[in-house]
Amino acid sequence: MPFQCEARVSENRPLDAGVHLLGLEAPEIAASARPGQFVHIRCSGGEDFRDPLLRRPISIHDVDGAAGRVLLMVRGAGRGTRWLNALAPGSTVNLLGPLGRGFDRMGGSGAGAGREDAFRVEATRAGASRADATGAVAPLVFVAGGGIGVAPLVFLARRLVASGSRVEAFVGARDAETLLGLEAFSSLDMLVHIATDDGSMGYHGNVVELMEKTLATPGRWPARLYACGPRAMLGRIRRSAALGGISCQVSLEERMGCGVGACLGCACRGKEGPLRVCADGPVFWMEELSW
Amino acid sequence: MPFQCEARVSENRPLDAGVHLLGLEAPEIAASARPGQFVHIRCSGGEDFRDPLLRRPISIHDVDGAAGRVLLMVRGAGRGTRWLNALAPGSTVNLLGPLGRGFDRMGGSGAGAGREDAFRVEATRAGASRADATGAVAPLVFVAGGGIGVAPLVFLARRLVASGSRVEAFVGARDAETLLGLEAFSSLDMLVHIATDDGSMGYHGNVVELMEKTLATPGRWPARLYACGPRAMLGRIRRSAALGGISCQVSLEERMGCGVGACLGCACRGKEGPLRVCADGPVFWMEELSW
Amino acid sequence: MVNGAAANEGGRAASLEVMLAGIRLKNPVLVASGTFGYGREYAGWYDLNRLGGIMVKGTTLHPRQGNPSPRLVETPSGILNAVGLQNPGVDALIDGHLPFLRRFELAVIANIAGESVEEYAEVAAKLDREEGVSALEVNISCPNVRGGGLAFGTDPATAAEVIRAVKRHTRLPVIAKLSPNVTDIVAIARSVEEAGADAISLINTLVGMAIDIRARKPILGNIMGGLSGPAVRPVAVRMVWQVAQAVKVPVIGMGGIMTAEDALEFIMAGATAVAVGTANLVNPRAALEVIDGLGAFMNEQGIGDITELIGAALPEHIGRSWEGYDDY
Amino acid sequence: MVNGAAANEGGRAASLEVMLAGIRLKNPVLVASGTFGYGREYAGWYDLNRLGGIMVKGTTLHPRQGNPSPRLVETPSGILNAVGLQNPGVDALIDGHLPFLRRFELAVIANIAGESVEEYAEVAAKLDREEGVSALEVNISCPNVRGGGLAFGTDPATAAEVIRAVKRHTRLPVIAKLSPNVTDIVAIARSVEEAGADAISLINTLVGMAIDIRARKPILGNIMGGLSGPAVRPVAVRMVWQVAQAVKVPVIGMGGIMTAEDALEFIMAGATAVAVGTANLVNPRAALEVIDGLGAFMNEQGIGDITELIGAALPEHIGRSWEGYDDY
Ligand SMILES: Cc1cc2nc3c(=O)[nH]c(=O)nc-3n(C[C@H](O)[C@H](O)[C@H](O)COP(=O)(O)OP(=O)(O)OC[C@H]3O[C@@H](n4cnc5c(N)ncnc54)[C@H](O)[C@@H]3O)c2cc1C
Ligand SMILES: Cc1cc2nc3c(=O)[nH]c(=O)nc-3n(C[C@H](O)[C@H](O)[C@H](O)COP(=O)(O)OP(=O)(O)OC[C@H]3O[C@@H](n4cnc5c(N)ncnc54)[C@H](O)[C@@H]3O)c2cc1C
Ligand SMILES: Cc1cc2nc3c(=O)[nH]c(=O)nc-3n(C[C@H](O)[C@H](O)[C@H](O)COP(=O)(O)O)c2cc1C
Ligand SMILES: Cc1cc2nc3c(=O)[nH]c(=O)nc-3n(C[C@H](O)[C@H](O)[C@H](O)COP(=O)(O)O)c2cc1C
Ligand code: FES
Ligand code: FES
Repeated sequence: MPFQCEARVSENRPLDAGVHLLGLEAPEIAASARPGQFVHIRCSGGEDFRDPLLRRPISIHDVDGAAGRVLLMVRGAGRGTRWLNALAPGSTVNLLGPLGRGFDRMGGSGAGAGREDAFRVEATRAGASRADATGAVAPLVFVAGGGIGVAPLVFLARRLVASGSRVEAFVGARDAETLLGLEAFSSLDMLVHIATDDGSMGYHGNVVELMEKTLATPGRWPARLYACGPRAMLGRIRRSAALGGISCQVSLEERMGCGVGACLGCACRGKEGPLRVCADGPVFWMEELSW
Repeated sequence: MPFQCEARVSENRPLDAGVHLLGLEAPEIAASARPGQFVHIRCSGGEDFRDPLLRRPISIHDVDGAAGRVLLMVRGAGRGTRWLNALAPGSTVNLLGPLGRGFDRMGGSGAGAGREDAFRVEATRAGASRADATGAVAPLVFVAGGGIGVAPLVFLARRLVASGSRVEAFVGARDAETLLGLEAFSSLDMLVHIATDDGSMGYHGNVVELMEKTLATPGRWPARLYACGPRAMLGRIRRSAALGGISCQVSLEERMGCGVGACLGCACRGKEGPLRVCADGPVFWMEELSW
Repeated sequence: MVNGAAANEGGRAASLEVMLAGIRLKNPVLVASGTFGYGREYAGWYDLNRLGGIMVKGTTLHPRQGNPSPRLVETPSGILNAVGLQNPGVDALIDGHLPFLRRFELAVIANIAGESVEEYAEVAAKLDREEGVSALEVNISCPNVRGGGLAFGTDPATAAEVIRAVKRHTRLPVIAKLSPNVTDIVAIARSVEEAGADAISLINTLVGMAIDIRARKPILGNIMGGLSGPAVRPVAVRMVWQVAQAVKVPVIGMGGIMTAEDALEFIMAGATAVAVGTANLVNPRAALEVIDGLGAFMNEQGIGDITELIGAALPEHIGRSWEGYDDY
Repeated sequence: MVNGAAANEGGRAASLEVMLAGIRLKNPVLVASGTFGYGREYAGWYDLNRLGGIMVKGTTLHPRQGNPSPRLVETPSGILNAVGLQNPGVDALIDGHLPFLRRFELAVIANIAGESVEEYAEVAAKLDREEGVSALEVNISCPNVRGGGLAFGTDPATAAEVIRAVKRHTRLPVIAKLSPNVTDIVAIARSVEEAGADAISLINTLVGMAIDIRARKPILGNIMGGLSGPAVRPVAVRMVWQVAQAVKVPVIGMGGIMTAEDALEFIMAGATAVAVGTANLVNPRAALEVIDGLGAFMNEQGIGDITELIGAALPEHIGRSWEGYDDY
């Protein structure tokens, strides 16, 4: 059940490279959101101003349920997101959310539970779960993000860790300046692998390359891979996941109209015909998609 | 020579009934503006937001030359003016100005000086100028405003007083709540006549009616009458001015495009064909217009 | 203030009810085809029973996959869409969506399209047998022959042919949905009226295009798309005003309606009902707000029955007609 | 960075020069007729010599008083205007305005209109003798006979007739300015090309209307008006793209251009030059900013000559053409 609300901006913190961290007061959305879902934001100077007309989809970067806050990580890409990033704390924005089908987490519950159960079997079959220090089965999970694609992975990682998974993050960017999410991942007490195109921090090269190298290390075979980033990166992820037989989910971007599945404006190519990124996704099983 | 500038909002003070007093930092405009001129304001949430598209014409209510500020008195009439009135101090707006032909003041100088000289003769002929306490000739001038029409009259009255005229203001409104400019006129040490439609303050009735009564008082015949307000009010002013042979200027409103005389969008009916409110006005001699 | 009744100042409820080609609408506010899916997608946002009716996504005989992405581009105060009539086909509409829609009390208008006159007729015939369909809206702005470039809706004779064929295959009221991409909208309107259309809806989208200047190619997967949203409203109001004067059948006005004020422009221009389209994508509650706003306006103006406002700005009421193309 | 030359990354100046029907333009940016007066009104804002050219306000044989107020209405991201071709007549243009314009180095394009084919011809003949006129732009979107409703620009044969008459009376290059209110813009374009037009400019305004719902009547004094501004840009780009493929003469693109990015859409759609219209009303420096922005874009993309970009998004370059009206 999605909500429409006028959310107060509680904080607006500029990070590097035109990316801002926005806190929005939206208690119902914070309470019901699942990782991978998004909010759809009206970016306009006034309620009766008609341009920009369409909402902007932004992933839920994290939630602070207690404070009733949704956190967003927004890159000023065009006029809508730049407007958003210029909002002063105290101003309000109109939100729809939480929208879309989120990541199917491991050991989670909720709408996707059926599929998650199926996964648990599959994970065990693949031998990917292994005993942790306490002897319990703690599945290993990779999250991989390129650029602003890191945004939805923090919320996901937090929930995965909370539900007992061992999570490792692979974070890629052009350079050290544009790396995102390091702080958040580190606070979750997980291993973070870093790759930069220019080598200014971490591995010098592509983040998927770095992940492939890690996969070659014995005992580092994940039960699940979650990825978000540019199309080229996801294409490469797809190949390594397919090769390694790793169950994999990706979050896609497409220009959106309604954000709720009604207008068919956000189609991507599914194996069995067009899929709606907003309602059938934005998170898809790799196998659902046709590339 | 008009200017285009990004003006900082230095103050935004709500008065009664949805009218705000806005201070804008625009030194060039403040320095060169003449009473009756206007600024043309872009009201949009972002530079690359296309709606609302057109600028909004707003009279220069007053200037503080020393501080480089232009003061506006804005009634939240529609989406543009409401947006303007919601601006927080510190934000900026794009202005063009000063635009248009202002009031021809008495004893002033500048572009209209020729006409003003002509007026001085005319005023003397009419016997309207009289010796003040010091024995100098201090012409009597009436300014009459209805509703938000008061806005440009404060700047005018200030300049008139400064150049030695005796000024009396006639201010009309629906009720006491919506009366505007009283404070400003009073601070100029001039007589203010008040009329309200509901009688909640001052004369119970129409402001022109009130002025007509004053005209009947011996020794209260003005050399010039300046008026701004709703069309109906101006129509009535026109009749009394014509009857009494009082030289009269009115400030008109019309929907505007460019504001600089290029698009011919703001035509009003002149005696000799269409006139442009933005460039030939907004202030016209009564005789120039065809009603 | 539900079901089309708005409390009047005097306490009397303002009536929003209108009759449209024999269908009673509890209020004149519909949602436009293609912008509201099959109702399902918005059922979570509010009670669909509040709507006057729903025009469902355009339906063809066979399923269609639609166009490649991108299918949407935002333009100033508007959008271009090139969805490509993606739909599961008429059988899936009947089996998959009509049962859901039957649960609500609102007019269900099926929007139909085809690549040939025969296909239109066949879709119409299939729907004619179905319970819960209030009317057929015939979209004649889609291609005659792919690649041929001539659309059914841009030629009066072809438009009439489609409407006649549909009429022969259904007892349901038939609404002809006109394309605005024509020199003379009145000629098309008269032609479909003569062919038996029970109502006329307009406007469909204006053909437009946007270019990605860095990639140096059109943005839309289909190169061109249909422009809709507030940007087109002045064109739509004009066409409704022209058509409403020229035909006797009722007109359904649409194109850029976001608020009750916008809807009232169409109603005063002569529309008996209006449809909210692109606005749904921006504000899921748009149609509801239009309905509430109509009631509020009527109360403010002391109007008891919305039918008093239909055509209020037509020549017969304003006392003058338009004299020609003298626009600047 | 003046006079159309933009410093390139490598230090070489990017050339903005284009040839338009035999006229050398130092840059492809014109200002559209009716939105820039006679240049005078904007001369205080910047050096007019920076412009590629100016298309002056539409001129008729005799003075015209124009339409009653209101003449302008703001619409979403656009405006409706019904100025009514107010102008002092061709003699006043020649005596009152051309002398001023001759002081500048820019193309001066006279926009002419008439109520009959003969009137067009007569205005053309008068201007033919004048120094300082670079070309005639023939506005064929105005009324044939007031009240008759048929505009010259909506019928290929009539459009051609006007162009032929004008051509017979002038040695100046003749630009046919097309109306977008037609079913088939390509047919009109081909027809005026055949009639001898040396260039084609488009689009003129879309006919639209707005209603004052409280007064219950159309807002504009003339009831209808012409829609312009960013709202119409997608329609304009589409038409330029269609026409540029179909004719050999150069195309001047306009309709909603506010920025260099907008102008580049038109250029890539096939326009040799562009005109900034409504944007002037919003930002007096709009045309200058477009010129500067074109230079900046070329530097960013390492393009030395703007002519490389003309038509970059046409089928011959993108490798596919449009297949039909399949827009949703
Ligand atoms: C499910 C989803 C989640 C996203 N999450 C984030 C996030 O957490 N942080 C973040 O910074 N960005 C995110 N994006 C991308 C973000 O939506 C775009 O950057 C944004 O819409 C651009 O709008 P604009 O007005 O700034 O740019 P403009 O280029 O002016 O936008 C023009 C139009 O294109 C659309 N558009 C442009 N780029 C994109 C894009 N990449 N994806 C979808 N639509 C686009 C806009 O929505 C708008 O309709 C997400 C996109 C999707 C689909
Ligand atoms: C020379 C001049 C001086 C003015 N001075 C003042 C002033 O000092 N204080 C003040 O509060 N108002 C003043 N006005 C009126 C003010 O311009 C309008 O109230 C304002 O434009 C309304 O814009 P909106 O977006 O709020 O309303 P909307 O109704 O949304 O505006 C829609 C369109 O109509 C135009 N419009 C609507 N009403 C008017 C109007 N009365 N005059 C001109 N255009 C209008 C708008 O500019 C806009 O283009 C002045 C008008 C003129 C012409
Ligand atoms: C995404 C989208 C899909 C549409 N699909 C259809 C359709 O299937 N059939 C149809 O007749 N009209 C379709 N339309 C046109 C609308 O029904 C409507 O006529 C048009 O958008 C103008 O109204 P608006 O400006 O309120 O959107 C579609 C419009 C949009 C935006
Ligand atoms: C106020 C105004 C007056 C216009 N006058 C004329 C005119 O006299 N002759 C003409 O051919 N076009 C005229 N036009 C049309 C413009 O030249 C241009 O074709 C149209 O506005 C589209 O461009 P734009 O969206 O950039 O304004 C006028 C447009 C406006 C807005
Ligand atoms: S954005 Fe409308 S269906 Fe996805
Ligand atoms: S507003 Fe353009 S001429 Fe007055």
